[in-house]
Amino acid sequence: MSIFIDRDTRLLVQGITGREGRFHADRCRRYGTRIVAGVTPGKGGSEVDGTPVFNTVAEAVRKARANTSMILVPPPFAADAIMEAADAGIGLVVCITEGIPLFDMLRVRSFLRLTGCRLIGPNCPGLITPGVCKVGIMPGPIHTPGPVGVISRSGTLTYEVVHQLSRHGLGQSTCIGIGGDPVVGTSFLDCLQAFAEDPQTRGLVLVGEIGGSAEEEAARWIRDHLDMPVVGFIAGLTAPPGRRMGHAGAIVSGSGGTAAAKIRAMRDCGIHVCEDLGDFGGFCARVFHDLAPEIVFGQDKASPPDNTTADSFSARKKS
Amino acid sequence: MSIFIDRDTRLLVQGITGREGRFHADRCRRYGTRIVAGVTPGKGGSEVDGTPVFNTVAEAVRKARANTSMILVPPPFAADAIMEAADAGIGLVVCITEGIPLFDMLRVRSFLRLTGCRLIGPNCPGLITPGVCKVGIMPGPIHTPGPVGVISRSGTLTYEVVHQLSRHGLGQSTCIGIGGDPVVGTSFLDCLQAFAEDPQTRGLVLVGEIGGSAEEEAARWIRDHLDMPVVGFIAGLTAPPGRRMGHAGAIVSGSGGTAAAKIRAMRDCGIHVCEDLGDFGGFCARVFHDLAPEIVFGQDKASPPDNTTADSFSARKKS
Amino acid sequence: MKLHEYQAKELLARYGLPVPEGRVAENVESGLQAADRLGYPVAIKAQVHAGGRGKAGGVQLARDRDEAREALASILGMTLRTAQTGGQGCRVRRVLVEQGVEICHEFYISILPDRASGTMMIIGSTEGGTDIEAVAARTPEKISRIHVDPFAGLQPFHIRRLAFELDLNECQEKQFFDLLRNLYRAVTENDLLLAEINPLVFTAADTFLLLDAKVEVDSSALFRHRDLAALRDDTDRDPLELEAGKYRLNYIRLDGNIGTMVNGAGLAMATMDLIKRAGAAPANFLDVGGGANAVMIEHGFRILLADPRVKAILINIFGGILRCDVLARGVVAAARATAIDMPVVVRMEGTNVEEGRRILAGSNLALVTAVDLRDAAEKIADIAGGL
Amino acid sequence: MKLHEYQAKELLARYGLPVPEGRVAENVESGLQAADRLGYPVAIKAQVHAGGRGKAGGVQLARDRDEAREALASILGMTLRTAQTGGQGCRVRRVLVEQGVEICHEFYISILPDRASGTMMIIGSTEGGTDIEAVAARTPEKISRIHVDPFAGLQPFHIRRLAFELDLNECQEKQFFDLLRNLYRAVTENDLLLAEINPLVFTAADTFLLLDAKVEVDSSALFRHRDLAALRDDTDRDPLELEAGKYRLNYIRLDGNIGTMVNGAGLAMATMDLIKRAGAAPANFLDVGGGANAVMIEHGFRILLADPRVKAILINIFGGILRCDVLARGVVAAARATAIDMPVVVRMEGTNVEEGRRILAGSNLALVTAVDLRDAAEKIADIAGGL
Repeated sequence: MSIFIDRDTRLLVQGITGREGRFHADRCRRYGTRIVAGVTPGKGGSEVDGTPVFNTVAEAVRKARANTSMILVPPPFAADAIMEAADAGIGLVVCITEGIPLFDMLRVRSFLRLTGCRLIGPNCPGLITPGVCKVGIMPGPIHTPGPVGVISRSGTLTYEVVHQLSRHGLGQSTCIGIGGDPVVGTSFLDCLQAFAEDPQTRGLVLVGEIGGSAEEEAARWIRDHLDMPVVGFIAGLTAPPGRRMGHAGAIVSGSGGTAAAKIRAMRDCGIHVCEDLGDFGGFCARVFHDLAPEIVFGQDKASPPDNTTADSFSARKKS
Repeated sequence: MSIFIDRDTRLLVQGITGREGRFHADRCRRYGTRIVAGVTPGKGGSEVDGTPVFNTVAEAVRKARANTSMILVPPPFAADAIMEAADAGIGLVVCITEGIPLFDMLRVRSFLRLTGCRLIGPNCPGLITPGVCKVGIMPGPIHTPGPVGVISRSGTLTYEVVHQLSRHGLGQSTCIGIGGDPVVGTSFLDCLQAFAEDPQTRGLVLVGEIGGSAEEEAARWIRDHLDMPVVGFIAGLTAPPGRRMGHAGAIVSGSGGTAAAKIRAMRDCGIHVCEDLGDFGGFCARVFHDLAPEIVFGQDKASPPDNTTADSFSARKKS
Repeated sequence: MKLHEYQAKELLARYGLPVPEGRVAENVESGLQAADRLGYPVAIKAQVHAGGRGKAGGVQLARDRDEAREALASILGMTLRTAQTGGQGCRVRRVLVEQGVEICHEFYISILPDRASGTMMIIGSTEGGTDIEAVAARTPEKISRIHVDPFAGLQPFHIRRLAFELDLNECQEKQFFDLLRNLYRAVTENDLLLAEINPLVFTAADTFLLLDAKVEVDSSALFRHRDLAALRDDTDRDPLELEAGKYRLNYIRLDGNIGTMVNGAGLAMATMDLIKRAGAAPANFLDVGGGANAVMIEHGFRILLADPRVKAILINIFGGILRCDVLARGVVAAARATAIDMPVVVRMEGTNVEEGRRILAGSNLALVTAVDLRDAAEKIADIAGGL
Repeated sequence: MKLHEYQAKELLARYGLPVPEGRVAENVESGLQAADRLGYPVAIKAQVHAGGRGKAGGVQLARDRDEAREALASILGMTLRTAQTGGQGCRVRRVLVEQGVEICHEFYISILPDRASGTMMIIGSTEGGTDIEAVAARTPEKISRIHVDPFAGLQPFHIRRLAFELDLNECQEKQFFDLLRNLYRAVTENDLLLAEINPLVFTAADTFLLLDAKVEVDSSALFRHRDLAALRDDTDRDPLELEAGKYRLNYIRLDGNIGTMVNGAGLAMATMDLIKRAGAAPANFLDVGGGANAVMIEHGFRILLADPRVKAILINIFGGILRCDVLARGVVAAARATAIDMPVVVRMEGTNVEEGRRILAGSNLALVTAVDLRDAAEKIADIAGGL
């Protein structure tokens, strides 16, 4: 089991004829994702790497029965692309595009509330159910199937975290990057609620950063509703206030949104916060071993944690 | 029990300082409804028949804890009034106003979808839970408490139907007029779903008319989901096509929306359609007696059906 | 409220929509002058509130002055009978004289609120210039429907989708974006219940042109569109319906001989049905309003009596807020004032009904009181049987 | 992107919003001419991208020509230091000379997108002209917040509610409707992340006037606002940050001496934290982007080396899509091209990491390879300890 994507995911790639779109569609296909269609207005009737291209999402849904869309189109056209997908009945839209105007996203959010469509992103790496389905731009081989759910606002920081989890024998149910923009389609809270319903997921990792109060809300929800161990990490302890740290959402304003405040809130809600990213995998292995030993590879397993090194990862990649 | 309104209803009247607003607020108050506030912009701080008037709905909610609103303001201001109520956290808005522009209602409907507010109407008589709470302009005394739910698109036709029900010993749980406009806030279907959850309601009366396809949808839902006897009536068998019969929604266009088609659809779904309004009460008594005898006053009850005549109704009114 | 074609085109042209050059004329001479100025060929089109003009001879093409004179003479003053005008037809008082256009392709486009879904619906088809309902019935795949949320408004993807479904070429698509945006804006900013362009033509000059335009305005919204309210043309309407409208009475003439007066539209329809069921035929629908009062009742009587076909009257009032005694006094006063000379069955119900019946009985008028609806139906059937 | 006050007022005036008459001047003479034409008294206001001008002496009132000359001379060319400018302050190159106004009441109004709720937020207060955050902290009941759904847009009830909460009189309320509608339109049509009017004054002439206006435009939306993009004024910005911006690198200068270069903002922040945790201090935040390539790496090096405080560098790249061997070649090439003369610790991970490490090891450059993040932190701490 997993959340949001699984074996039934039939992926459409909006912007498939672009350089990025084609590249990442191919990567997802190789990972095992069923790519059933691409959409580029005006390129309908052509093919990209064997995938049929349509002019509109409506056509792709009708003819190729796409139910999920990954969007890699330039920012000026991204909001329209998201609304087109939602309007055509796509159930899950994953928008990778970075740099969408804030007002476009406000309108998109209101639009989505009128439909039954879930948006992940924008400005996100997407999501992956290891071994089953990848809808995003993350490197597939660092992931391993398992019981840990991962939710994050970052891209490469998530890869770092997942990589360390895998090296310590902690496989993942689904890993989601919700995106670094101030307005995103799916919140920490939405993901938490979904993970809580997923029988495969028995532990959670929450990777946050400065700005906003999404981590605090998530922490309170975890305290009140979630019955599994959660490890947290917050980036940006040394970020100066008032400056935007790369992500449009990563800004400390006034006394709100600091890493210290988030860490405190998480600890108050019983979340195990790791402050040393260099030891993140080890920290998780200890927490999960103490609280939910079934999550971590046991001593009797063939592959004890510290054997899964960067080298074996590299080797796995090549094989 | 009942649907939508009950003893906890705290009514606000928007437009209470107008002639109609004041009159109907008073009628509701005399029926037993708790009128906790009125709203008229610019008249804040005054009182109408002992009820405090506020400038905004937000203030009425904050200070008088209103949770339901009845709107009697002129059509140009009605859409804004509905949105104001929804925005202020009012859970149920009953809009009596007739003649609201269609585009205003389209916008209102989208607005309501963004909030948790239910709208009944516009262009409707409102709703009543006999003996408990009246939020509308219907004559209170024709109603009696009991197990029959009534849903209707009309005003006086509903009074006629309810009057005959009461005379035949068939009391009502809640009677709702959903309104005669083409775009209304609460549909037959919404009401059916609510009645299906109400333990007091054990039989239903559905009063439809020509135009649209709401009755057909309701009939299908009843067939698939409802486990209680339903009596239907459709007005407009003799209405000529293409003409608007008073209600903005009552128009037969092309081959759709005719009374005959609606009656056929209802019968196909197991609804007992009465074609003779003159015998409506008797028809219901027979249907409910055969199918759900607990709905009709039994022989052993103190007040056999035909004793409750127009005269005794009239007498009851005076007492 | 329907607009005439020339009014619709003036309105749409204000939104940057391309319409053919044209002029309105009310007689042959000014029509010829208009045609001369436009240059031949010209189209001469009757301006009446009814579809199906073309088939009925209300639209003619004239290649030169002689043909134009002939067409103008034949159309102006003619009585046009189409499926939509009813038997009596309607007289043509005005024509629109328009420049002829060389047509490459005819499309169909309309925008209207879709009541069921609560959205704005855009309908498009490559089969323009024909009866679109026939196209929808015969070849539904040739009809595109796009739903637009009224808050979200028209988005590029909506237009793109329609453009692809209409198989437009690049040159057409570019113009189509502006055209649809402007048409949508015209609809939403003017509370149009319908804007139907049939045909929307693509001309030999590579531009779109709105060859015909049918526009209907929401009467409830005229308070915010004074310019549109001024365009109302009631010359074709039934004089009794017009008269009723003045008093905010909903009156529709039917074919029977039993006049009806009821408070509330649903009850009024149900009362018509009841008359029919009893074997008689209603002469009209007349809703005096849920909150009817004595004055409305009197106006209603006058309208009913003005129809010579009416031989008997059934009044059915459910007095809710209005007390029956007050109502009864109104009926008696109105009956006296209008000197009614035919049988009138009165059924009233609700608050103070006994007092009301007493007043009717004591009036010395030929009013027949019915105790309930069944009784009313039987009594009106008896009367109808003796007519 | 912040606008200067005079730019903001020009923009808002285009939406019919009432702003005081004023002129921009870059020297004392043209400032005096402007003041003469406007008539005294005048306000002379420094045009810099920083709040708190007033307290720092950047806004002065002049009752006559002598006072104006004095004020102009003191403000033009001054280095303004406020809480928002940082230690180095910023030089005043331009002033806005404005007509003096007789003020009856000062309000506060701002419109901004509220990220948490996804709505537009309108904030109003009767306590205009002061620090609104202080008002919010001290007397929260004096702050009104109205949330407007971006689709639904500003409705009459929103404005009415705010007008009542600000206790406006009838004359004020009528003007306020137009004012708020226009301000809302200016915000939504120009992608403004903030439009703050503080104070909005009601004058002795019974009209509202926007006495000060702070406007921030969404940089991501500048592609559709060429006019606004042209208003960018980078003179006050850090030159290295500007240079980084040219190559789409996210660079922020900090106070430490360990230069960092990371791909991805989250990982970059976490790397800074890691350096701090190891006992050293990061000199900067530098995100070369999730999809960094060799060219970006080289630009990043040049930016890092241009900061004289940088004594050592930590490169942390998680090669996802980009292979580590490609990356390693980029680092080596860039290190050679920029002739690096300080310790560089490189930690890379991901696809083809072994090959990448081999390339680094064989480069003959003084590159220190770290096997993982913990190792990288220890190595950078060792180096920092020896600096």
